[in-house]
Amino acid sequence: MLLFVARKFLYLVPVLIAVSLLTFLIASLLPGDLAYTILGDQATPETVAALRRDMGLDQPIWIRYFGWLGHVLQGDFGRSFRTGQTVLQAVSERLPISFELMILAEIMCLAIGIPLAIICAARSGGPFDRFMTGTAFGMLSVPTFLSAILLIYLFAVELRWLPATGYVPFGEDPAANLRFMVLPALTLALAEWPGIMRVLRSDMIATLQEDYIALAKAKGLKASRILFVHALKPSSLTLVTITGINIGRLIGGAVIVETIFALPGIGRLLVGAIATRDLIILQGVVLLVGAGFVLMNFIVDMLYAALDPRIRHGHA
Amino acid sequence: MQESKDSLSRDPLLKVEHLVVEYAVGGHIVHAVSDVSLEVARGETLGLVGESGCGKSTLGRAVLQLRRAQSGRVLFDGHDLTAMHGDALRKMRQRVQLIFQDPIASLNPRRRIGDIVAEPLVIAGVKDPAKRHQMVCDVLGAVGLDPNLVMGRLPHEFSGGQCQRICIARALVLNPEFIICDEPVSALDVSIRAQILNLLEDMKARFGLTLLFIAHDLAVVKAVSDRVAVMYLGRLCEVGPSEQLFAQPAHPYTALLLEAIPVPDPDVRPAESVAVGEPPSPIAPPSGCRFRTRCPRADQRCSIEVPELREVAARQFAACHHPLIGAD
Amino acid sequence: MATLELNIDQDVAQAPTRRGRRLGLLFWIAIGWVIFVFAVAIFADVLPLPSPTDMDMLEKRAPFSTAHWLGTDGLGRDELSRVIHGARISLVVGICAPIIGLTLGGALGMLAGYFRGRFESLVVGSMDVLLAFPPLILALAVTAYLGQSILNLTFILGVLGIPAFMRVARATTLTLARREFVIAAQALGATHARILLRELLPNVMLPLLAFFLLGVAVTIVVEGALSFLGLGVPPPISSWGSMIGEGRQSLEMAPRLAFIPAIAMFLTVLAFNLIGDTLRALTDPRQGAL
Amino acid sequence: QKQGGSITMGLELDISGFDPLKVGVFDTAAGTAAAAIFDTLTYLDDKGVAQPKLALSWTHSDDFKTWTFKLRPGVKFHDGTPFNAQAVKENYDRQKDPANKCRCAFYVAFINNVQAPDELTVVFNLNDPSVNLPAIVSPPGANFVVQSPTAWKTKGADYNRNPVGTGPYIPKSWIAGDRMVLEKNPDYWDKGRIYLDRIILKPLPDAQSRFASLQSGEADIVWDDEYDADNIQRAEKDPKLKVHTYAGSGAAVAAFNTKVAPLDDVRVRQALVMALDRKKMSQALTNGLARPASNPYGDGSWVKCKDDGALPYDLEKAKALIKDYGKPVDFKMLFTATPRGRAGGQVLQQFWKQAGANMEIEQVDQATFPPRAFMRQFQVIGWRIIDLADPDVQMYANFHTGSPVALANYSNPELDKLLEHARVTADQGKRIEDYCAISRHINQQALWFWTFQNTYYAMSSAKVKGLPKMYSGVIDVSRVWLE
Amino acid sequence: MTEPVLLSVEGVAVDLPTPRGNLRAVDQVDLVVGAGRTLGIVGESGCGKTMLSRAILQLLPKKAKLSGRVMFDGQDLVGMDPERLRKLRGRSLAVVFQDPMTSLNPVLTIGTQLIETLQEHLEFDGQAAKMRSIELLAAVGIPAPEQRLMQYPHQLSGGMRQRVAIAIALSCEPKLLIADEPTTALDVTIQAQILDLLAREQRRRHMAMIIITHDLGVVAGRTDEVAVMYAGRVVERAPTPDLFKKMHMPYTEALLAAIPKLDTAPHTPLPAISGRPPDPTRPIKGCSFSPRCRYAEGLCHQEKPRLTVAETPDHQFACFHPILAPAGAGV
Ligand SMILES: Nc1ncnc2c1ncn2[C@@H]1O[C@H](COP(=O)(O)OP(=O)(O)OP(=O)(O)O)[C@@H](O)[C@H]1O
Ligand SMILES: Nc1ncnc2c1ncn2[C@@H]1O[C@H](COP(=O)(O)OP(=O)(O)OP(=O)(O)O)[C@@H](O)[C@H]1O
Ligand SMILES: [Mg+2]
Ligand SMILES: [Mg+2]
Repeated sequence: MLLFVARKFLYLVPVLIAVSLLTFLIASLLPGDLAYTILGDQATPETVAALRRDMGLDQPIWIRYFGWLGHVLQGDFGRSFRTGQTVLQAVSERLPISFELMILAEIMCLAIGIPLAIICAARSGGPFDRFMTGTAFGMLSVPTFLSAILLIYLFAVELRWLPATGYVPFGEDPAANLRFMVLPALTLALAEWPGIMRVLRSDMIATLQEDYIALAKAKGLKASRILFVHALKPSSLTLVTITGINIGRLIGGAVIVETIFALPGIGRLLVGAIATRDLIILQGVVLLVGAGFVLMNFIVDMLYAALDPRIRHGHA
Repeated sequence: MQESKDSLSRDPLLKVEHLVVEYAVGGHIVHAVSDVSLEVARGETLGLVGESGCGKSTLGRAVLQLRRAQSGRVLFDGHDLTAMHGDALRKMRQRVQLIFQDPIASLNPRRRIGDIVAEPLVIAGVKDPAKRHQMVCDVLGAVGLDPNLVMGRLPHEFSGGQCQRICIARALVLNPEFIICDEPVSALDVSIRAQILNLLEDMKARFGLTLLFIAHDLAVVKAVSDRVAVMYLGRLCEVGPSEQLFAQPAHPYTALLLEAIPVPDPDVRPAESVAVGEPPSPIAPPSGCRFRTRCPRADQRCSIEVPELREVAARQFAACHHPLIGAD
Repeated sequence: MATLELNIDQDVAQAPTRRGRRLGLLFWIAIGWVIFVFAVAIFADVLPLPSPTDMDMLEKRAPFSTAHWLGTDGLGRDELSRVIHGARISLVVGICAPIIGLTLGGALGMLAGYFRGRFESLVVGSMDVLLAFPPLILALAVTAYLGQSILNLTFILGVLGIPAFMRVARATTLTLARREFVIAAQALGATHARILLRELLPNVMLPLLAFFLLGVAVTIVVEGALSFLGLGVPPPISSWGSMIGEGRQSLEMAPRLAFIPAIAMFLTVLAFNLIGDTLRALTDPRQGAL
Repeated sequence: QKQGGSITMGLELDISGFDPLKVGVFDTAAGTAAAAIFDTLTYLDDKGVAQPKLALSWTHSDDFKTWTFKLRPGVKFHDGTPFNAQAVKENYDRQKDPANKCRCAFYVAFINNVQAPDELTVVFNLNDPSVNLPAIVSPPGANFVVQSPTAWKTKGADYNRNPVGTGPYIPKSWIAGDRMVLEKNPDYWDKGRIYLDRIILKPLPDAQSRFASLQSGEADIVWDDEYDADNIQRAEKDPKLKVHTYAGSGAAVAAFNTKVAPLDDVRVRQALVMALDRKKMSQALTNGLARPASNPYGDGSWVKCKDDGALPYDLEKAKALIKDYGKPVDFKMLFTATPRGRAGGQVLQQFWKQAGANMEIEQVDQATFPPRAFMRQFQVIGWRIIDLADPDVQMYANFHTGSPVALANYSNPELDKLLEHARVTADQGKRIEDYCAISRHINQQALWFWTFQNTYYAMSSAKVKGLPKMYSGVIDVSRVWLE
Repeated sequence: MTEPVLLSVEGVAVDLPTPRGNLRAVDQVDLVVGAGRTLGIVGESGCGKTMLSRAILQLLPKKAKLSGRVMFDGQDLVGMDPERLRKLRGRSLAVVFQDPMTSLNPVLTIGTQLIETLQEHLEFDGQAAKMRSIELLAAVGIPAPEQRLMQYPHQLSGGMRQRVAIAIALSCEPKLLIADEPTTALDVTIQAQILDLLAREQRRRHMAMIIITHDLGVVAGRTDEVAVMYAGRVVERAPTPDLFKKMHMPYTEALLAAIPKLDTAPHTPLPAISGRPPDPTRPIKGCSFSPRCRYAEGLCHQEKPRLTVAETPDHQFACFHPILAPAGAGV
């Protein structure tokens, strides 16, 4: 077990280095840099050159990269030239929000997707199944930027049940925090449950044809026990993979939802950093988000083992 | 078939020497084949029996170098296959063919029968399509399939028995000298099984093939083999001419196997089974004689000393400290 | 050899079945819709439609009329014509991007699943890098560096799809490579290339194609999200996704501007998946063997 | 005028900070916060006349080159540092110090130096005469708010996000990207006219959800612009909401790069300008809200011209000019990759297509835009003339030969002379003449063209009262009250 | 037959709609099982043995259509209220499937799978159920049962898994146990052990049993009565000794003859049955074995033979040309 964890952590290192190198390369190749952002309409070739010299932007890319890497290895992720915030500050302010958003979204998505998948699988081919398949694709075709505003109009403007935008830290007022998070999380969940449902449904259908399900029926077990105990667990491996990838992506990728609901999450930080070519922030965020992704993969692996004892015992 | 028995000592076509094959699985080592030596003479059929998982398929594959052996040698017609690689090995493989247990699984579900059977020809470099076509037609006809009806279809349109015929046709199309049949009838039904066994016998008579016939059904093995080898947990227990071995098993395991076979005769009430316990795992095989944990005759010596294969009766060899026949 | 005669003629004569009937009406409706969408997209220029870019600035958001069947959009352009021209972009991007993923991801996945070992670790590792790398940065970077065009957009979406296709191809190859027909080919002395191309590819292709059809649906939707972030195709032609984004601004005044392209998208996505599901069921050898 | 309560304001952008050395100039979002945290020496009343704030009175030399301000006594910064002439001087010195390379320095370049002869007297020595200095120093932008010297010295890099001023509100908490909470300053020198206990500033980047937040009561007042015309017009009809607007000076503009074909030909440029029907354009883009512009100054400016030389909308003439040019007119125009940029681009494209010119829209992100402009890597580029109390700074920079932002790449001695003359003249009437002549020159040569005048919008719930005019587009909520 | 009738299957037919048309998997089958007796069902692969057993258990695929009656202990299982049926299954009517690898849930421990049945039907509490499970595992010959309870199926060998499956089936002391090819996936040595175990438990509990297999060797030694199936129909039914000695169906004869025997010499050609079973979606007019039958003639191709009584009422067959002095008898 310990070995397993250790191996995973060793794996994290090259992946993160590759991710950071890629980011550095891409960001450095982009036209325009931080000097232009800082100088704004005062940017002349001379002032830009001077500022670049001051900030060390004129050094060759690998020197800058290794300089940055050296600092990171000492735990120093740097400080934004633009806002003066340190990367760790910026990320620690925003990560909890993205994290909460994605956890809530995944919970909602699973709460919608799993029961529907089970019902559809249990009655595959029936009218309910067909209807849900249609609905799922319908939901898939409503982009988040549309569903978000529809939800706001419905729940915030018309019904006044939930706030339209904004955020309260969880520590400050948990109830209010949840009220603010419901709509954004629901928006994400609406976009994602169709995928979850489709995947779980087809896995469930396959599982329900297994001999051991027939045996469970022959044992006279209740339908609910068969579906939720005997069938759900073995069908959920793909589900776990998909959920893992989703979470990994959502940590850094929920920009649209964060923008519309004015949530100060990582996604907006990232887009802001790119828009201002704030390489230090960008690098730090990408590195941490990448680590989060690899960590998610790791958790998925652990979940696999928890779900399927065959994997736990090394029988692939 | 008299002459093939005589040829035995003269001209071994295949010689396996001290072959060891292991798999690494999740940090453990599966001792699939441990120190197995055997010979197959030209024109002979050697039957190989043993329980599921005792390493028969592994041995068969190791002969063709589909699974590289940890140690030991495989000599085919005097050439050491274990030392061969790349093109040389590919050339040798064309002289040896393999027929698998599950006929449907061993045919690519997305290729047409005509292509599948012609595949060995393409690989062997038969360039002329017309010639290939002719050869495929001939061999399909030989296994009792109508080429015109069969060639354009996909495997799933055929029954298990037909698929096995197609596999046999594929194995025969290059006129190999040696065929390894890895449980070619286990997946088939009783009624079709007989057809295939008859076909194999027929092909052998027609083309003078040498066969290594792997199965776990003793009756089936006996029906086709000149000699039979019995394996248990990766080791060879007993080798001998079929009739002799079946009439007078020397190794307690062979005897146990023979006893356990249900006889389709209502008057023969089956004896309560004698064997104790489950077969041990090939990950941690018992020391000494591997059968000792289930052997009624086992004693101290069996757990210490690995029994060597030795002749217990005329041309019958057993690896047992306490064989059922022959002087101890 | 009485036992050898097999009544093949009889068996085979029985085998062919009326495939048409088991496809079902829904499948043909889906095929019909896809053909229809493709046809209008291809022939958009010769159809008797108003120009999708000509604005009637004083007639913006006009309701349905004989002049403008689906009304006009927020800048007074003919909505029907824009939906049809939008289909071009959505279809081109939606099909070409997954093709990139399919070919590159599929090839990598097959090689990784077949050769295993260090090569596999390398491929899987680099795919993890691609997955761990925020996709938005790639999109922003490519558009900022190379500019906005259908080509670049397709490229971005294609690259982002590679890991998923790789996974599918690798997983399938891993199970297939252990199947006996592959070992049989090795036993026959086939080269690696031959095994990959003749034995594995036809089998890997099917799950990949099914995934491809799902990919088409997802790409059409994701393209919309990129358009919303200003990373989509350059104006004046819009994809369905960017039309939804534009329509969103007048959701209260004229909800149809957002919903007409959304419905077009929905029907197309649904049709692709119906076709995918049916084809998968149809070409599954197990089903045929029943 | 009720005491107490709090309001939430929805801004468009994230505030990136308040240290001029870091952020250069404040955008409208930072301006709103700055108006509450900081004070300036003066403020503009509803008639646009400068009134005392931190300065109690002012005098000027006859040549308008030296201005002396008497400061309000007894004022303290939030951190307890006393406010005095030295503090004011240090603020300007810091911005002007070449070692600091503040991009804010450009806007105070006309100030030669600032002196603090005694505790409560500040003297501004200018390079050129300025009749308008008290108005010029009124906006709560990076240059003119007075920040606490102790704070920036002790806090260093952290000062940017921990501003300290003398203003009516003190920052309590600030989560980047989310909200800034400002609490009433109990020791404010003018507490009697400060009503709210708390102001919360939130960036709500999406226009639709920003408006929804106003409707649902999440926000009490929100920033807006005319591109969100549907919502503005809905708010106008809604009795629960109120729309505030201010017609400022300046305009949205576009510059031709006169050095590259086909725009090096004046006929082409004129044709392109004459092909534009700004009324229709306003209708299409802003439901008619936007006010067409024919010169760079706008209705809010004191520069009013009888003849600004604007080219009329004349499609036939435009076609003729392009035909006259003889070669195909194909070019690209640079826009920001935003929905507004795209919409505007498509409308221009449409007009020019009718005149026979082919414009391709090139969208680039915010960070690429300035370098493309300054390296003149464009054919046509969208730009903006911001709302300043005096046109000099911008006009000189935008059109004088050799200026980095003279985007048209155009050099003409006559134009240069007019710009220089307007800069050193003290007489307002003469300056107006100069600026009108400048406008005529630009319009006739079609160097730049103006689309819409700057108009600023805010929408609030009807209970928000006392919002002052949005000079320079800054929505100053520090003195509003709730009813 | 002296024992009271426990199960009687009357005119059961199973139709499966497939893309290729309707598939009649079981065709008008009548069977009777007395309490405490063992019935063997033999027939080649695909002849409908499993479908018949599932029809008895009411566990057919959803789309399958079932007709006829299945009287169990005086009640008709067909169309029975699902809740009552559920209470009967596992309690009085138990089953062991063919493949021990696939019939146990891979992600649940042996213990869970055993205990849940006990809790469901006998309302045992946790502790009692656990004790009982240990007893059961011990009864089917699994060493160290306490530890096995915590293990997962994949940690057990095939033989042990099948024993667990048997323990589950026996847990509520059923009146009828259906064993659908319980040893096909196992080795001969293990097979013998499992069959012994089943016989022992049957004697102990006086339970009726249906053993489904295609191994005639298994049938010979382990059953009281045999039903031979071909293409969905029962073509011959007899007490076991009668069937082997005095078979009347050419199919039974051919089946017996095609099996290689240990006592024949190597390389003896086997009398194989030519051809292959008919496609169940395309019913053959007349006797379904007629295309492969060496005795077949005119009538056989025209009309389906009905089950007719032979010498004793227990022995029935469906053939127009029964073998009167069976050639392959007494092998
Ligand atoms: N690819 C593999 N990886 C790991 N272990 C394997 C592999 N193939 C076989 N084994 C193990 O090696 C041992 C021998 O297997 P092998 O397939 O040779 O047996 P067999 O005698 O052919 O069995 P069967 O009769 O079931 O075909 C078994 O314990 C099996 O689990
Ligand atoms: N789910 C299903 N859908 C359609 N047809 C089926 C299904 N299951 C079985 N069949 C068909 O029903 C017929 C009878 O199958 P059944 O499983 O009862 O045979 P069996 O005698 O048990 O064979 P085996 O010895 O292989 O287990 C076969 O033709 C089979 O193809
Ligand atoms: Mg094997
Ligand atoms: Mg069966």
